[in-house]
Amino acid sequence: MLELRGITKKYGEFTANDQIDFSLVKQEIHAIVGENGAGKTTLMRMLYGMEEPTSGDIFVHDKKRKIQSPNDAIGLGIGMVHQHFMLFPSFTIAENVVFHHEPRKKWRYDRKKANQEVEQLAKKFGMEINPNQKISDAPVGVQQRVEILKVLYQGAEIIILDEPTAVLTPLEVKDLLNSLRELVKMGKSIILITHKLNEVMEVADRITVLRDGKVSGSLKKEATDTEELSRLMVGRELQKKQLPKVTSGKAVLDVNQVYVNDSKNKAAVENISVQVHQGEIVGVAGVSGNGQSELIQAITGLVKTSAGKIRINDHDVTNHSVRQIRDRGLSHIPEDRYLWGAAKSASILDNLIMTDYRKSPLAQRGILNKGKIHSYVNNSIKRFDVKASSINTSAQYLSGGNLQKLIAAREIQKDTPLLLAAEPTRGVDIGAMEFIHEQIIEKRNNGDAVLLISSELSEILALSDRVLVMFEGKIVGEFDRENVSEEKLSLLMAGGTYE
Amino acid sequence: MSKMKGHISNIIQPVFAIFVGLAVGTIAILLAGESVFLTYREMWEGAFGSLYFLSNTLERSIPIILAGLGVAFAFRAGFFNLGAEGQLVMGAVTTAIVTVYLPFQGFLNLVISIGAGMLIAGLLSFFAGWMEQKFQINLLISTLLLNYIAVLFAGYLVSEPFRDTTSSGGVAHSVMVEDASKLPKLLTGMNVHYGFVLAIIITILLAFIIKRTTFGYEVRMLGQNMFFAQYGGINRKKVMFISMLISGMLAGLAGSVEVMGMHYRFIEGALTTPQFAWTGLMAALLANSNPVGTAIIAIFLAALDTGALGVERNTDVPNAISDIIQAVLILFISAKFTMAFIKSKRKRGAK
Amino acid sequence: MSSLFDLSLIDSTLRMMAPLLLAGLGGAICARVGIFNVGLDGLMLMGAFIGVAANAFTNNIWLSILIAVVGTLIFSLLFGYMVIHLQANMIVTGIAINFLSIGATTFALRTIFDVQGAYYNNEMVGLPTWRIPVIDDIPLLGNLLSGQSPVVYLGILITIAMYIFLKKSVLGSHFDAVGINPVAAKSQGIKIKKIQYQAVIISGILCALGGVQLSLGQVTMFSENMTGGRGFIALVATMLGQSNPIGVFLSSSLFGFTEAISIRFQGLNIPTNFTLMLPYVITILAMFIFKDRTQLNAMKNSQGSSR
Amino acid sequence: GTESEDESSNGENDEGNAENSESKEEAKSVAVVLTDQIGVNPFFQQIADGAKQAAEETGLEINVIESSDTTETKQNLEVAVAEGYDLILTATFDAVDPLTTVAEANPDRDFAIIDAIVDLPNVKSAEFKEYEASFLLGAAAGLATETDTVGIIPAQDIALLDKYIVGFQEGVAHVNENAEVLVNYVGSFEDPAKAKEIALQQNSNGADFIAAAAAVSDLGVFEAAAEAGFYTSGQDIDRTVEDPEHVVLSQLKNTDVVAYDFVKEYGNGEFSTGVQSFGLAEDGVGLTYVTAESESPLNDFIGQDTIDQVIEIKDQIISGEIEVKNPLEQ
Ligand SMILES: Nc1ncnc2c1ncn2[C@@H]1O[C@H](COP(=O)(O)OP(=O)(O)OP(=O)(O)O)[C@@H](O)[C@H]1O
Ligand SMILES: Nc1ncnc2c1ncn2[C@@H]1O[C@H](COP(=O)(O)OP(=O)(O)OP(=O)(O)O)[C@@H](O)[C@H]1O
Ligand SMILES: [Mg+2]
Ligand SMILES: [Mg+2]
Repeated sequence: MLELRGITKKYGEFTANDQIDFSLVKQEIHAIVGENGAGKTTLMRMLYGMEEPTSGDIFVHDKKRKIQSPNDAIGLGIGMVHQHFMLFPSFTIAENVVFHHEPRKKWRYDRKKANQEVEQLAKKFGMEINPNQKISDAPVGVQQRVEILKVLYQGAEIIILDEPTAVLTPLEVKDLLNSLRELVKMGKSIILITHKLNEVMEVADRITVLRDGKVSGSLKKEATDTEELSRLMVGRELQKKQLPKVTSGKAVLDVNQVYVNDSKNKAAVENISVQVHQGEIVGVAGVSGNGQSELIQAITGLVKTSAGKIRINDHDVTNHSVRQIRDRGLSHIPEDRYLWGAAKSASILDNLIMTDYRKSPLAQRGILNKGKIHSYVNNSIKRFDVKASSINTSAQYLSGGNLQKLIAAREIQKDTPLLLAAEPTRGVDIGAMEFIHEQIIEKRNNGDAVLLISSELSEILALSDRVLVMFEGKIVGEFDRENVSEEKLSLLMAGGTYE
Repeated sequence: MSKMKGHISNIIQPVFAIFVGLAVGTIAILLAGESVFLTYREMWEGAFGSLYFLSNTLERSIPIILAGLGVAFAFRAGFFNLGAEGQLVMGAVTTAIVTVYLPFQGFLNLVISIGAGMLIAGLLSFFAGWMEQKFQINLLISTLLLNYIAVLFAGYLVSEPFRDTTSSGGVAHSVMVEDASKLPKLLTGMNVHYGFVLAIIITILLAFIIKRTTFGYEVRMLGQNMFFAQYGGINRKKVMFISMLISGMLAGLAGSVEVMGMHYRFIEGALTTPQFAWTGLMAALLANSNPVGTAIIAIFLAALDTGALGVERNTDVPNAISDIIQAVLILFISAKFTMAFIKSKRKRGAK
Repeated sequence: MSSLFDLSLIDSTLRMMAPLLLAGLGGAICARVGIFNVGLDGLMLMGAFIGVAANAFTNNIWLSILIAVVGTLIFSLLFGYMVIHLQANMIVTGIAINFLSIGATTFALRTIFDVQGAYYNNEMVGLPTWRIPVIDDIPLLGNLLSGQSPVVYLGILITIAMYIFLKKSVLGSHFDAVGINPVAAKSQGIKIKKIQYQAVIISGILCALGGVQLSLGQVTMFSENMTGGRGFIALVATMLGQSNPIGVFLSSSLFGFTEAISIRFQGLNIPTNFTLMLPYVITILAMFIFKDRTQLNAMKNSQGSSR
Repeated sequence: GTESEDESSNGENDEGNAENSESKEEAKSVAVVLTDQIGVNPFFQQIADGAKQAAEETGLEINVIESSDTTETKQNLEVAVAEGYDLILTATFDAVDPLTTVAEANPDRDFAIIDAIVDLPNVKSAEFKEYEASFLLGAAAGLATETDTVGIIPAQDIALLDKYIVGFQEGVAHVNENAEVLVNYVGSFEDPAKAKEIALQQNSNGADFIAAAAAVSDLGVFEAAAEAGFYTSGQDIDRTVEDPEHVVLSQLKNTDVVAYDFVKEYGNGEFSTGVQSFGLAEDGVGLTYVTAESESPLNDFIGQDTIDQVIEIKDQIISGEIEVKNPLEQ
């Protein structure tokens, strides 16, 4: 169907893709894996006409093609679901799906027909959506489906998905992977980019591994396993981590019967109580959108609680300011690194000193100490292995994984008694994930308390001493490390009951 | 390497802009049937031809620099203050009234009356900030509308309660400032006054605050991503109020020093006709809200004004031509010419 | 006091709002595609001048309007080119466009007509006033609504047309899309620049009509800087109306109405400067009622979440 | 220090001015520094024309310099001093502060100002008694009105324009006790569209005569008159020529005469400083048909009867029988 020969892409001196050969046959799922910055997205952007290769050829249906714009790609039956959603929040689902291919009556937009067509299309591929819903009101999982429907609506035969599962909950992932299988059955061919090797092993027929812009392996699924794939991606063996037993001490965080309202003044968190002790990692599992965000924001002081008490080290911090709470000893890896966690246009340096800029030795009497700040920042990036050309480049030029390491560095190295880690490894490659996990465990081993909130079950299972499950703003289950399992969690997260 | 490239394009761009601006001006001058060379020479002479003309240029730049710094400061914190004009006028009228009614004259009078002007102007800008914070009133609209209200209110003050009744004058104006309380000239016989020194000091101070203080850091981060700033414990409300206050105070100072150092009274229209506030706004935007850059561009824009005066005096070229040249220069400086090529390539690559 | 509300008030309101409405709609269409057009005042002034100049030479009002529209359109392309192609700062460009048109019209006034200050000519025929057949016969309403310049009616029609265009047409939804998320629009093969140019051109046309209504509708002359900052009020109408044609219509009506009534307030014993303030004060008060709730979301979007 | 600086820089740079400085030794030179662009008000044009004519007749060099704000006016005055002009003529209140400073700093130079007073030994000032002419205009309006309602539309609510408004009101009251005078300000000197709107509004409230006193904005009032069919008047120069059907009177202010006189005196070596007042008696102000002929025929709305009565009032003012006070001094 599709073949790439010797594709090379250079950005100035830097080679993002180096002599890549790749092929896609009909009705297969071909996965591309690789670390952050390995060049996966760049390769796909060339296929989709958003970039032009420096050299190399693209063949579609055995004909050499020049793809110069997304329109060309769509014309050739290539559709792409981008790593970052390409949606219009104030448009309805149907409007997003049919965008630029709208059914019309002369110049008029036939919205009725659009709704019908989208509904039918969704039905055909077994996806459940309400075409009239606004994107801004739709959960992420639905938004993801909209992206796929969009591509299908355009009649794409070749569908590229760039990290489609990064923000999905386990159930949503399961749904998505099922849909992908369905699509293949119906004759589509799929290129799937992901960091998650278990997904790869579940659905892919073939796998291409990229490392540093080069193909480091191209394999059939049957002929490989996750260990081999990781090795090809990272270039070394990954270690299995274990949680050494630590005797937990007194409660550092005490959330007591807390209620929080959301922006529409509906109760988002109801009567939640959590305690996190010294030397303990408490994981909160749950499908995102079940009140975790509000809980995080209440603990960190970003929103007000409507009832209940929050204590840190026996100090009442309920409804205190963010600064007061942080000064009590909280550090916080936020769930959304671009919204909360960083200022994209600010330098790496400015991003790194956010939580400490007022304190000695970085500042004295309101004046920033340039020298101290420089050595502090340089140490942090070295210790946390943030890859950046200079500490003055702006954060937007860091890949997601590197930025996440930067945020983790800022929050973890502060040596606070309490860390609130929300989705600490979302969309990050296994190398970076392993690193961040190690840092979190080390913090726990030092006797600090960690509240981990994640929609990634494997992460919860790997790190937590204790697991709570949140559903519709309430805690619906609690497990010790010893008797927790993925099945139990999945069930509770989906609103089921477990005896 | 890329830094070098940056520096070169930083220089090429204004040079290119000036070249294009002058070329367009040439067409206009030819249309008016005048000597191009003579016109441009007069323009240069009028702006920098002698110490006297240089002093005029610097004098004119004072309110532009200060108003520009005001805009720049709020902008750094992420707030677009379009109200510099109203704040400038309120500062000026307050200063002009206070200086006359204070029971003593001299340096202290000068300081207090300028301080009062800054305070009132700061409060005006603060008010817009407060409305945005408390009632989500769009800052762009409110500051724009407050300009009209402030200008009319100042006009009312000097045409009714605080009118100068001693002179038979026409345009509404306040009573003349006493000699002892005037802001002195830098050089005798020259128009430039100590306001210029003040403007330069404030430029440097502001650059220092923004770059090297924790408050400056808070301002910058709030301006770049307010959610990140809040997450980091920065109090948006506080930083906003302070930066809007400072922004307004600087615009007010622009008006106050113009009163105490140049006109020696508040004359209706004398501060709005020359478009100080809008020119200052442009300086701030062209300089990306960098204080030193704002000051430099403000002086350049002032030079265009005083240069035009030279053209007007010594040639038959209509005054409007200099407006045209000025506008064209600004247009082309704001364009990212040399960058455009690099950028357009990069843009396609970036997400 | 009896003269505060009289029949001519609505008449007056319609006349005064028309230029604001047209330019405000021009601002709105730009805002829709993500362009903040501060140059409305300059574009309007340009339209006002070209209209009068063309009328002086052609003695044909309709041809003059056409020439004004085309001329202003070309001028607006300068704004478009700077902002869209050269990525110049929109606000700086807008202000520079305003300065440029003041300079250019003054200069042209002097070189073309050899006058300064104002050009007028008794022979010049401005826009006619139209009596609308049916409405005209209704006793009260006829007095109020009929007998305006065609541009006033056109303004109302354009409001409706733009509303339909944005809400009902495919192209209209593309305009919106470009404003909401240009990257996404581009990824779907939309030519963003083309759409932005279209919006700028439309705003040039609308501003030209607004200017023509001022210089050939309200009066029949051109005077230097005759827009007197109306473009900025139009900008306020754009923002207050949240770039929705109906909203722009309502906010420019509010402004036209308060301005008309503020003249009448001068009869009362209030200092004139305060009555002159009225439109601005009322507009600020109106903002307490019509809040722009989309702001925070827009800010969130611009920061772009990781997903 | 300033002057020498400038003179030296001047000497070395400028061929255009070299000829100028040469001629300085023979012919004397006059600079007319205006505070605004000539186009804003016919008033400035008149001054420039009057001065030019006198200069031509007496063989003086002359240069007219426009400014656009107070600061520019001051700088232009200073440059005019530095460039060695012998007489520097300026005008309007806007020039008072700048001229005071510059004239004080250059006591050996001659200055003149029209339409404002600067009380210095080296300055000659001319002030106008516009209120006397306004009184006549008001009287004419009061006599002619059929609705007993007249209007006046000044540019801005500023003291200067009281000279026009108060005189007008008093004039109306003098002849017609029942007449109401509507006063509405435009808020700007250059907004004809709004002026027109206001005029239409006054007309719909019954005014059949509306005096325009708003510079460029007057044109809007004239148009309203033509459209709605009421009568109006202009300012400064004879504006009846523009539309004799509707612009039926014009209040005159002979700045050209004064500028001409000042320059001529200077050319003839008869220049003396001090304040001169120009009222009806001095022929500095006036009203068409009453104190001066007009190209356009008298409109029937006014009628010769009214004119005759107003001429009588004029004589009474000149003789002191009727005293019109300066509203700014009340
Ligand atoms: N527009 C660009 N200009 C310069 N370099 C770029 C550009 N886009 C990508 N790169 C470089 O190309 C490399 C590959 O980027 P790409 O986005 O393809 O990585 P990726 O494999 O998709 O990573 P991730 O897993 O983080 O999505 C990056 O390391 C980056 O340095
Ligand atoms: N304009 C640019 N100039 C240079 N490099 C760039 C540019 N834009 C993007 N990059 C590079 O492209 C790479 C991928 O960037 P991107 O923001 O897509 O990361 P990401 O896909 O979000 O990462 P992740 O997959 O971990 O979420 C980064 O390494 C970044 O350095
Ligand atoms: Mg990627
Ligand atoms: Mg000028």
